[in-house]
Amino acid sequence: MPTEPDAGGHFGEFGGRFVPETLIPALDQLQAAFSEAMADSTFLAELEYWNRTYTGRPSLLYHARALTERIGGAEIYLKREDLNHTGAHKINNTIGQALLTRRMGKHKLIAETGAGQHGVATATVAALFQMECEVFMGAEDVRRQSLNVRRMELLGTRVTAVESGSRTLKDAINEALRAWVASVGDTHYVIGSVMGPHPFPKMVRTFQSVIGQEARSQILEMTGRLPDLLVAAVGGGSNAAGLFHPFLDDAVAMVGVEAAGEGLDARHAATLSRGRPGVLHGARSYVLQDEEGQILEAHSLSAGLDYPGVGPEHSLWKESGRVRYASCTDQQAVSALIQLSQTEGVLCALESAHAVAEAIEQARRLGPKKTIVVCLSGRGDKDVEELNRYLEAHRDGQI
Amino acid sequence: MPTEPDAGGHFGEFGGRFVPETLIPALDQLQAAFSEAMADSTFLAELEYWNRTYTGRPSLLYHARALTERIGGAEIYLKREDLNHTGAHKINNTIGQALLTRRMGKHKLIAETGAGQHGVATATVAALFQMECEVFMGAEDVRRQSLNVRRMELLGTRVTAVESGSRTLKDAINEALRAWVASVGDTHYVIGSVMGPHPFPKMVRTFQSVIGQEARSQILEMTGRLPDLLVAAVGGGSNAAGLFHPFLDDAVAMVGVEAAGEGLDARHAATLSRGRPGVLHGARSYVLQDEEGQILEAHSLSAGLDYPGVGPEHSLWKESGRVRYASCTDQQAVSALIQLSQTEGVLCALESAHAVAEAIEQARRLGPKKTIVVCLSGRGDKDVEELNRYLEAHRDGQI
Amino acid sequence: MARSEIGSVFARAAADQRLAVMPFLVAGDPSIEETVRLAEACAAGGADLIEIGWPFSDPIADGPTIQAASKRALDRQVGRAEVLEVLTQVRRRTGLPVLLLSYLNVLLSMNDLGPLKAAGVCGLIIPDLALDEPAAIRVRARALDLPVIPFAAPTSTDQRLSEIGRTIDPDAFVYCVSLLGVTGQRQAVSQAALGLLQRARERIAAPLAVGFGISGPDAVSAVSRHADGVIVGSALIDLVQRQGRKAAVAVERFVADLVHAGHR
Amino acid sequence: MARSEIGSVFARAAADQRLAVMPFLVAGDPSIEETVRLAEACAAGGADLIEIGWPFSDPIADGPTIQAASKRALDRQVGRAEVLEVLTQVRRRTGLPVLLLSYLNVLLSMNDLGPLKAAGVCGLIIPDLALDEPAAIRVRARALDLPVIPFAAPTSTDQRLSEIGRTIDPDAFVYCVSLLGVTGQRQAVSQAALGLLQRARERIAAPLAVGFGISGPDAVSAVSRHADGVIVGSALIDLVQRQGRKAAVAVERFVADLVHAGHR
Ligand SMILES: Cc1ncc(COP(=O)(O)O)c(C=O)c1O
Ligand SMILES: Cc1ncc(COP(=O)(O)O)c(C=O)c1O
Repeated sequence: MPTEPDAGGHFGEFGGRFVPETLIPALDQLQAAFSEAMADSTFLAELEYWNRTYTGRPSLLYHARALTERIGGAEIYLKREDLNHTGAHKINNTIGQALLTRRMGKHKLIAETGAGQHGVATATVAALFQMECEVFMGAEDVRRQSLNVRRMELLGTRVTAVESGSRTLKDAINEALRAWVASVGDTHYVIGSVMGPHPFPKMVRTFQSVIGQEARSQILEMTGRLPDLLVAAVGGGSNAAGLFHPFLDDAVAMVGVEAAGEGLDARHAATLSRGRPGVLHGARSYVLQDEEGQILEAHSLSAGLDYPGVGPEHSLWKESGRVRYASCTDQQAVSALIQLSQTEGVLCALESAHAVAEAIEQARRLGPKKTIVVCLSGRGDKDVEELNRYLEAHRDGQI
Repeated sequence: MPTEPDAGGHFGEFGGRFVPETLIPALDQLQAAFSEAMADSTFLAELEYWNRTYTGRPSLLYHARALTERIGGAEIYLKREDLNHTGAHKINNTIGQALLTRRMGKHKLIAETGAGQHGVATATVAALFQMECEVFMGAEDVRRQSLNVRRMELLGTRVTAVESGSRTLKDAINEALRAWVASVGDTHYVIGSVMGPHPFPKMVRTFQSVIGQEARSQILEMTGRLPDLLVAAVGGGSNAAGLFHPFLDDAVAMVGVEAAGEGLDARHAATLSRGRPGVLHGARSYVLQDEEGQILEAHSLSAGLDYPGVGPEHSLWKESGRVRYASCTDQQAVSALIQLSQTEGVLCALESAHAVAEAIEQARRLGPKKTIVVCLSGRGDKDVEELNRYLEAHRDGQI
Repeated sequence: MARSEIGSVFARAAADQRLAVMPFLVAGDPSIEETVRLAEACAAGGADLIEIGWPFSDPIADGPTIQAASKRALDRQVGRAEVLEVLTQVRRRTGLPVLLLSYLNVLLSMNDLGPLKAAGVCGLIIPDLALDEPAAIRVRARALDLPVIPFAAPTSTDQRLSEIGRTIDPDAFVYCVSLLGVTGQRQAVSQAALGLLQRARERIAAPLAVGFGISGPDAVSAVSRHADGVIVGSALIDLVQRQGRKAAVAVERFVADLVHAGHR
Repeated sequence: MARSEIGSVFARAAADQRLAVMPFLVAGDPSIEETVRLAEACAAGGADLIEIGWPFSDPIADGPTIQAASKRALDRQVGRAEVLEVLTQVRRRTGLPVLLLSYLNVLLSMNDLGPLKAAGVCGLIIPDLALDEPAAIRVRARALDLPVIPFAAPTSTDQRLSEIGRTIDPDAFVYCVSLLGVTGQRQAVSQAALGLLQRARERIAAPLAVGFGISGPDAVSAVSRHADGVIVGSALIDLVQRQGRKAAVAVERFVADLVHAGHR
C-alpha cells in the first residue's frame, strides 16, 4: 500500500490532473511551492505557529464516558475538531493553503463551499492574511446554511450563490474552477477537501493529517495503546483522510461514513458505496453517475456531505480494502446527533453525526475493552435551522 | 481593598442576600457546599478535569498582531474564551455549579439567559451530568438569539419564553427566581453571572477566575511581564470579574465596558455609569432605576449586556476606583466587531465587541510598548442574524 | 399608636375565636379611587387590616395575578404620590390598620420614610428582605416605630424560626408562606403550611398569619386552628378582575365569607 | 480516411489564404433535427469542419451560453444514442469532417469508442484532458486512429508548447485558448491570444486554431494572420437563441461572414 501518490498525483489508478490546460501551470507552481514548503522548516514552524496559537491545536481527544456507558460497548473517544477556531477541521487546511498562497506571491483567494465551513475557514484566513476572497456556494446551500453565509460576509468575503445544476457543492466547485481559469495569475483556488487535481488531494490530506498525528499520540497517552477503530464522515474525505493517514501502517481498522441520505435506494450521496470510477473535478475517483457518464445529483441533509464525488485516495483505500466505507441515512445521523447532544452536551455538525452514528453501532458490535476514535469534524451551530426544519417535517416520525 | 466578601456576602456596602425567605436555606446549603467543595481536592480535581478535557482549557491568549499593527498602538492580546466548548466563558461557571448541584444531591437545574450563552452552557452541563433543565429567556431575546434557543432544545432543555416586563434578561431572572422558590427542594438555580444573592457573586467569580489565572501566567510567559491594561465587557460582570480578580493586587489598570446602547443619553444598559445603588435580584448593587426605585428597562443590541443591574463586586470596584468603567454604543461595538473580524478573522460575540472597541481606543491612547489583554468572552455565531438586521437598518449609516 | 394597632387586630380576632382576615390590594389597580372603594368593601365585609401593595416593576415573589395588577398600576402612572394617596385614603375611609407591602428597592429610594407614617401605615412587609440582612431600612423603620413583618417559609429551619422569634419587632406578626412558590391562588392548602405553622408556633410567640395561595373560605377553614390570621391577595384581585363594575359588592361578600370561615 | 481529413481542411484553407472556420454546436440543442439543420447551414455558409459538443452535466470549461445549451439538451433527454444520431446525420448531410467535443467522463463511460468512429467522428476534443494525463482514453482513441486535439493556453509555458509539438497526434491541430477563462463571447481578442499564437508557432508544426471567446468577423480578422483556424461556439449558439425559427438563415450568413473575415 503506497502512502504517497506518484509524481503525477496518482493514487493507484485514481487521482491525477484532469483540468483545462490553462490551469496546468498553476498546478505545477502549486506543487512546487508545496514541496518546497514542506521541506522548509520556516514554513513548517509558521504552520505550527498558526495551528497552535490561532486554531487552538492540539484539539482535544475527549473520552466520551457518558455516551460509552449509555451504549454499553467499546470506549468512544471524540477528536474535537469542533473546538477549532471557526468550528471545524476545515481551518487546518485553509491556514496551510493561505501560507502557500503568500509564498507563491498571490493575493486573492477563491473557494467553493458546501456546508459553509470551508468557506468560513477560507474567509477567516483571507481576513487574517489580508487577502481578497470570493466563495462560491450552491444556492440551495446558501439557503440551508445561511448562518455561515453571514459569517463569511462579516469576515469581508464575497459569497456568490451558484444557481446551476443541483445548486449544491458540485456546482459550486464547477463555478470555482471556471473562476479560477479566468484569474489564475493572481488567484489561488483553496480547494476544501482531498479532491480536485494533483497536488490538492495530497496537499489537503497533509494539512489535515495533524488530526491523526495528534489523535495517535493522545490515545497512546490516554490508553497506552492504539485504538481498535477509527471512524470519520466522508464528504470529499478530508477529515477522514487527516485522521486515517497517520494510522495507515498500524493494525487499526478504519471506517469512512458516507451520507446515505434518504436511503441507498433513494436519494443519497454514498459515492464509494454506490458510484463507480470516473472523472469529476480534476481527478479520477469514484463518482455518482449514470450509465452514460452524466454526474448524478447527490442528496444529504448535511450540506458538507452532499457531493457526488470523493477524494481519489479514498477510492484507492476502498479498492485495496484498507478502509471500509459505510453509510448512514439522514435519519440515523439526526438521531445520533441528538443522542450525542443529550448524553454528552456536545452538539456536533450533521456531517460529523454520520460518523457518530456508525461509531455507536460499532461500539455495540465491538463490545467493551475496545476503543474507537471518532472524528468530530465540526460543531452543529450551522445546522440547527436545518435540523429544526427536518424535525418539524418528521414530527410524527421515529426520530 | 478586600478581595473576598464578608460572611454575609457583602462587598463593602454591596452584595448580601435580598430574596424571599423561602430561598434562604437553599442559599445556606449552597454556601456550605461551595466552601466545602473549594477546600476539597477531589472537587477541585474534578473541576480541573472537566475544564481541561471538555471545555478545552486553558483557552488561548492570542497576540493579535494584525489588529495591533492596524491600530498602531499598544500590543493587543485576546483571551480566547470564544474557543471554549459552547463558545463563551459561561461554561466555566456552569460546570462548577453542576458539580456542586450533584454534590448537594439535587438533580434539576434552572437558569436564566440573555444572549443564550449561559442557557446553552447550562443545558450542556445538564446533558453531560444527566440532569433535567429548564431555561428562562425573555421573549425578546428568544427572537434575537434564536440560534441559541434551538441549541438548548437540541441539548434536551426546555426553554421558557418570558413575556413579562421588557421581555429580556431582567425578566428572565425574575421568572427563574420565582421558579426556584417553587422548586428549591430538588432544584438548583444556576445563576449565570456574578450577581444574585450571596454566595452567587463570589462563587461565579471564583469559577470564572480561571480566565484571569490563565491570562496572568500566559502573558508573563509571552511577554515576561504583566500587562498594562485589562479590558472586559460587563453585563452582569462575570467575564470581567473572572479576568480582573487574579490581577487585583497587581499594578495593572482595568476597564469594564458597559453597553451604552443608543447612547448614554438615550436607551442604554450602562448600569455603573448611569445607575445608582439599589437592590435588584437579590443583591445590593448599582441599578438602572428611576427616582422612585422602579427598575428601568436596559437597552443594548447585545442581549448579554442588556441588563439594568450588575454584580455587587463591580459596584465596590467602581466606588473604590480600582476599576474604571467605560461604555460603548451599539454602533461602536458593531464597528469594532467588524474591524476585528476583517483584520484577524475572529468573529466575536457582540458582548465581547464592546471590550474590543474600548481596547482599540486604549491601544491608541497608550501607544506602542504597552500591552492590553482583552477578554474575548464569546464567539459571534449567535449574533449574525441580529447583526444582519442591524446592518440592514443602518445601511446608510456610518458603520 | 401604630405600635398597638397590629397587636389589637390579633387580640380582637382571638377574642372572637377566629382568624384575623387581611385582604391585599395593589395600590392604583384598577385605579386610585377603586382601590380605596375596594378597601372599604373589605372593611364592610369584616376585614381586620388592609394590606396595600406598592406596584413594582420586578415583583419576584409574586405570581401572575399580582404581577399583572402591578403592571396595570404602573402603566397608569401610579407612582409614589399616588401610593401615598391610596394609603392615606384607605386608612381614613376604613379606619383599619394599614400595612404597606413593598419591594425593598422602592423603599430604598425614599430618603425619608416619614411620609409613610404620615399616611397612616402601621407596618412594612418587604418580600425581598429576609432575616439575614440587617439592612439600613430596618433602622429607619424602627426609628419611626414601623414594625417590619418577617417571613417564615416551609423551608425555614427550626433554628431560623427561633431566630425570627427572638428578633421580631414588638407588635409584628410573622408572615407564614404557605407553600413553596410565589403568590397566586392554589387548589388547597399544602401540608407544608400546616407543618410550618406547627413548627413556628413552638418557637415564636408573636401571631402567625398565613399567606400565599389562600384561595377562599375552604383554605381559611383549613388553617383556622393553626394560625392567627390569613392574608388573601391573588384570590381577591382575580375576583375584582372577574367582576368588573360589580366588584365592590362581590368583594364585601367574599371577605365576609373568609371571616366566617375563619371561626374556630 | 479520418487521418487525412483534418489535415486537408487546413491545407485547403491555407491554399485559399484564409482561416479554417470551425463552428461548434451542442448536440440536441435545441433538438436533434435542428442541430443537424444548423450544421447544414454552417456548411452552406462555408464552414470547413463541424464541432459537435456532447451535452454534459458539469461542463467546467464552459461559460453560461454553452452551459445553458448543454442543460437544455440534457433536459430533453439527449443521451448517447441521440448524440450518435446527431454525429451521423451531420457527417452525412454536410459531408464535412466532424469533431466531437466531450468531457472525459462521458467518454470513459463508453466501453468501446467504435460507435464514434462509425458515426463519422474524425477526432476528439476533451477539455478536461490536459497533456499530463496519458489516460487510457488516448490509447483507445489512437487504436481507432482518432486524434485527440491538444489544448494550449496563454498560461502554457514554452516548454509545454514544445512538448505539445512533440507529442501531438498526426493529423491533429492545436486548440489555442484565446484567453484566461471559460467559453463565451468576449468583446475583443486578447493580447494574450496573439502572444500565445506566436509562441506556439515557433514550437509547433501542426496547425493552430483559436477558440474561446471568438465573437464574430472582427475577432476572426484579428487573428487571421496568426492562426490557421478559428472555433466559434458561444457566438453561434447565442445567435441561434436570438433568431429562433430563422436561425438557419442567420447562421449561414454569420458563418459566411466569418469565412470572409478569415481571409488574409
Ligand atoms: C464539519 C464538516 N465535517 C465534514 C465535512 C465533509 O468534508 P470532508 O469529507 O472533506 O471532511 C464538512 C464539509 O463541509 C464539514 O463542514
Ligand atoms: C459572550 C458573552 N460575553 C459577555 C456576557 C455578559 O455577561 P458577563 O458580564 O456576566 O460576563 C455574556 C452574557 O450572556 C455573553 O454571552
